[in-house]
Amino acid sequence: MISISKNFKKPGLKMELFLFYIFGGIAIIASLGLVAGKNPVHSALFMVVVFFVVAALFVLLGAEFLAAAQILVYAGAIMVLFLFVIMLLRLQKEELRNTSRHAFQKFFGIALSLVFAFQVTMIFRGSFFKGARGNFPPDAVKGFGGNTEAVAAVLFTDYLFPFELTSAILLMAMVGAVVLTKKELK
Amino acid sequence: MAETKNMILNMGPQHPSTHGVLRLILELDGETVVKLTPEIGYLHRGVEKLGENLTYHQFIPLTDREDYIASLSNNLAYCMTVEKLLGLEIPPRAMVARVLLTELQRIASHLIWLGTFGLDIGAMSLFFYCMRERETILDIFEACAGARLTINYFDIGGLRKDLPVGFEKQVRDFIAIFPERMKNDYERIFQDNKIVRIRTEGVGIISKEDAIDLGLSGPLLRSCGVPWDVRKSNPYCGYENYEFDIPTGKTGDVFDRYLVRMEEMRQSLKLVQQALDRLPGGAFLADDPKICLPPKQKVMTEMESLIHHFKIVSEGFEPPVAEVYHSIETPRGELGFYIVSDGSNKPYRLRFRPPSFVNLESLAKMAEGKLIGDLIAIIGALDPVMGEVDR
Amino acid sequence: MATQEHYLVLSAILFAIGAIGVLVRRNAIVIFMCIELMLNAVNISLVAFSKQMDSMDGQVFVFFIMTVAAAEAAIGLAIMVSLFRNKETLNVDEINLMKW
Amino acid sequence: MTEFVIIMLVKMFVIFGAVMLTMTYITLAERKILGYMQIRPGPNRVGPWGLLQPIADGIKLFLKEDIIPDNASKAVFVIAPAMALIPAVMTIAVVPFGPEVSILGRNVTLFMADINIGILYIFAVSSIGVYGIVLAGWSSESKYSLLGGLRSSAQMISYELSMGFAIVGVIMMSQSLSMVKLIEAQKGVWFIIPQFLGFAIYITAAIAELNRTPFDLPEGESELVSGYFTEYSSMKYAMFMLAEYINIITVSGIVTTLYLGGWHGPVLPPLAWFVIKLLIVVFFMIWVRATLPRLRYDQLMTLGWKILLPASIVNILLTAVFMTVFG
Repeated sequence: MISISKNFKKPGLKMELFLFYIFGGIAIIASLGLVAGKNPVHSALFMVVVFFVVAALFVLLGAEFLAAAQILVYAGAIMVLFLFVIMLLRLQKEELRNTSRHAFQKFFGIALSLVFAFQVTMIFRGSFFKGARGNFPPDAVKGFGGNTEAVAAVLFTDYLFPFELTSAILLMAMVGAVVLTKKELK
Repeated sequence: MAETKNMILNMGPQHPSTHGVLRLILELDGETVVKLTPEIGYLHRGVEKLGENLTYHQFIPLTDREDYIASLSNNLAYCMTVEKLLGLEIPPRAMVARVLLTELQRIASHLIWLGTFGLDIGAMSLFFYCMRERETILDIFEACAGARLTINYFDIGGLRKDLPVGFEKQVRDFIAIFPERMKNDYERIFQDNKIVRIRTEGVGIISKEDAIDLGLSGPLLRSCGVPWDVRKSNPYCGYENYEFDIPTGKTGDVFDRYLVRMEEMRQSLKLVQQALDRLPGGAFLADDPKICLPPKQKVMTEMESLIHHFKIVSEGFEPPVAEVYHSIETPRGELGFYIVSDGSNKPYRLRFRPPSFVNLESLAKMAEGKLIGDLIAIIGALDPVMGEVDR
Repeated sequence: MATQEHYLVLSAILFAIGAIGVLVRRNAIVIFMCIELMLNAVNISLVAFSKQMDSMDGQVFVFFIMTVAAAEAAIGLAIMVSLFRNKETLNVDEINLMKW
Repeated sequence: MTEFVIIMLVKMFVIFGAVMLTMTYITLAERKILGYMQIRPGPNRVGPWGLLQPIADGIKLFLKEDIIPDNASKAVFVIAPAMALIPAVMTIAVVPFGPEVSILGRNVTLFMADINIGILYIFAVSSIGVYGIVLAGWSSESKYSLLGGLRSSAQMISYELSMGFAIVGVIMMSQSLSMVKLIEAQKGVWFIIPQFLGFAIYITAAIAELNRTPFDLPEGESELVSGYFTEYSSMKYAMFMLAEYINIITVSGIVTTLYLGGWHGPVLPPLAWFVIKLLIVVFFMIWVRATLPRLRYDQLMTLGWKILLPASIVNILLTAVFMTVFG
């Protein structure tokens, strides 16, 4: 166990790494629980844990606005939608019938994903990203008055058109959802 | 297309808002009530069968337990039917006292209805104000008969005992405070409240024709605009020489029922006032020795009264062979008694015509297609008493 | 200091677990959740890059991903509800006829 | 560094203790005030004027048998009350009870944390409150609680929207999300005056979020036999009550910060002002409970979507016009 008191002399740096390992660990365990969970509601709850931990990671990375938005949008709305549907359709535990021709698929799926994960980690080993620096170093962000203001500055100037586009997407989604689930009014 | 089948929900018999032990089997599609089948009989005590083995005097206390919220009206209905059977004349003091007390009972019953109706749609504090007024009325009943709920004060031929000393003063005090309490306590808290309006207006509407077809009676019928009241149509007990009017609603929704009952309370108060003014002295019980119990000091002193007392108490009396039906206007509607006597001291057949039982049939017609929240408000406005429904 | 590698490795692992879930699980809703998990993994790496490269574009991008994910979740769940109404099941194996 | 940690710990215990204490006595205050509004005295048996009543309730609920229905999914059934309580307590961290004050020589801020996304944090955490109710409704495997759970989650989600838009008006006036800066911006005029429409919307939506009358449909006694926590007993039931009352305090705290000028006030020390305003808002919520009846489910939805939401958007428009005109 890392002896916290010894490293405490340099506050912040070691602490952040320590926190990162905690949150990373929780994230991985929760997502494994999500994938392996039998009951859909249990996997939904693990999903909420993942969202919270990712929000915590955003805070570690200095993106407070996104952390709050993450909790608000993902954990607060989307997951409630999932729970709603699970409750409405009264889904029961998944009975694990080992249909013969699918066993191979299960093994193959896992193997493929692990190979993919291994390759990706290999690429990042020597992180050689030295590309052109953006114009928002940490002190510039403080100049703006914090992360939220910085995001707003960029969002409403350079990305104004996509921002308006998202409102169109959301409208379409709403209309689509209503049309799909509307029962014919007898 | 696999239709997600409706959810069958079982409301009652011990559900907090079904006014006693009424069980409703609801078929729900989401929030709306698709099909509603009331189930009754949880409070069935076989009173009519009991009636056949009790003498006419012994049966009076049972009538209190029918519509236990307005027990005096039940007594009045039963006693008047038996008097009609016997063709017995009752003294004027008893007539006026009966009118006065049944009108007070109507106010008390409407007050309980108002309090519980408020609770049904969520207004908590109205209940306590209604109960405060009801207490004053119950004190008057307790002074007369000693009991508050099952009062059993009327007897065949008049009253069991004379009105107590200080009765007029108690009633006069009540008459003085009640109108002001009604205006600024009930109406200010309840009626002027916006949410009450949207919860009750346009809810549980029943048309005039349906109401008449279903045979509804009482405030339920009058709220649809049918000005039918037994006290006016075939007056009994001297109602013809009191002047009061019959409040009627227009659309027949829950809010109209509320308005009709509130107006009825004011009319009853007017009646109590008039009855109190013309309360004559004199005998409170007819003096037919075969039927009415003689007064105590006569029984102690005269041999003849002792024999009459003993005969009435042990065997009762033998009315002529006949069948008779008489109905009066209780707070819930027209309560009728149908008695067939075969000349013996016990009736051959004794039949109730309770208003709540008939009114309950309209629940399905009013509530189907509505939401659960409306169903509760409709049951509240119907004001069924399960003792009366199940007998 | 938690360098960028740490974040990218973490997001790769989460992405892989999401992929496993999508490939292996048979319940449509759980698959849908795994897709959301994969989206989250991408979000982490984007924000990590935004910090590394000192530019806000990464975070704005994550903002857009969130709105699209919300829209997609709404539509996906609507499809699943109507699917369930027609086929009484959400087991992916049994949903193999193009017309029902 | 260690001194910082000690101050933080002390602050944490003091604030948490104060909130828990006021919470217990708000339960008593609610029953007493309701009683007096209904011409009855309210609890006065346990202790003088019923002051020990909350302790008696606590012990009673603690000793009651803890029943878990057999076909309920145990894990979720147990987690649900905790999930209802956690967001309620988390928002306390950000409510600013008082300004910088020097105690024992060190200047200490009378609030836990002043994060620069203050209001957004509150809004995000309060959106988690739905989980406790939804899971409680689902996991107790009974028709009544399922119906209650579905209703309340739909209600909370629809009122969250109008609450959010109402807050936007305030943020526009104060140009910052952090709660402390927001209070400073109200030094001159409290936001309730320019933002009265926003205040009205926010209070209605807040009462709906708390599932209190006239929006207490989920546990509408008369309809669903007490909604989602029908199957809960003893300590788990107490936790739902706890969550509701702590939520009342935090929501009142937020209302005082957003609209009633936080700790600004002429004579009394700032902390006293904050507490007085908070108690006034709590009294208002109790008063509403005594007078208003319950809304029907579809009326509730129409009010939420068709009246409050457009009104809050209009409010944002008005604030924008107001600010551009008056600078």
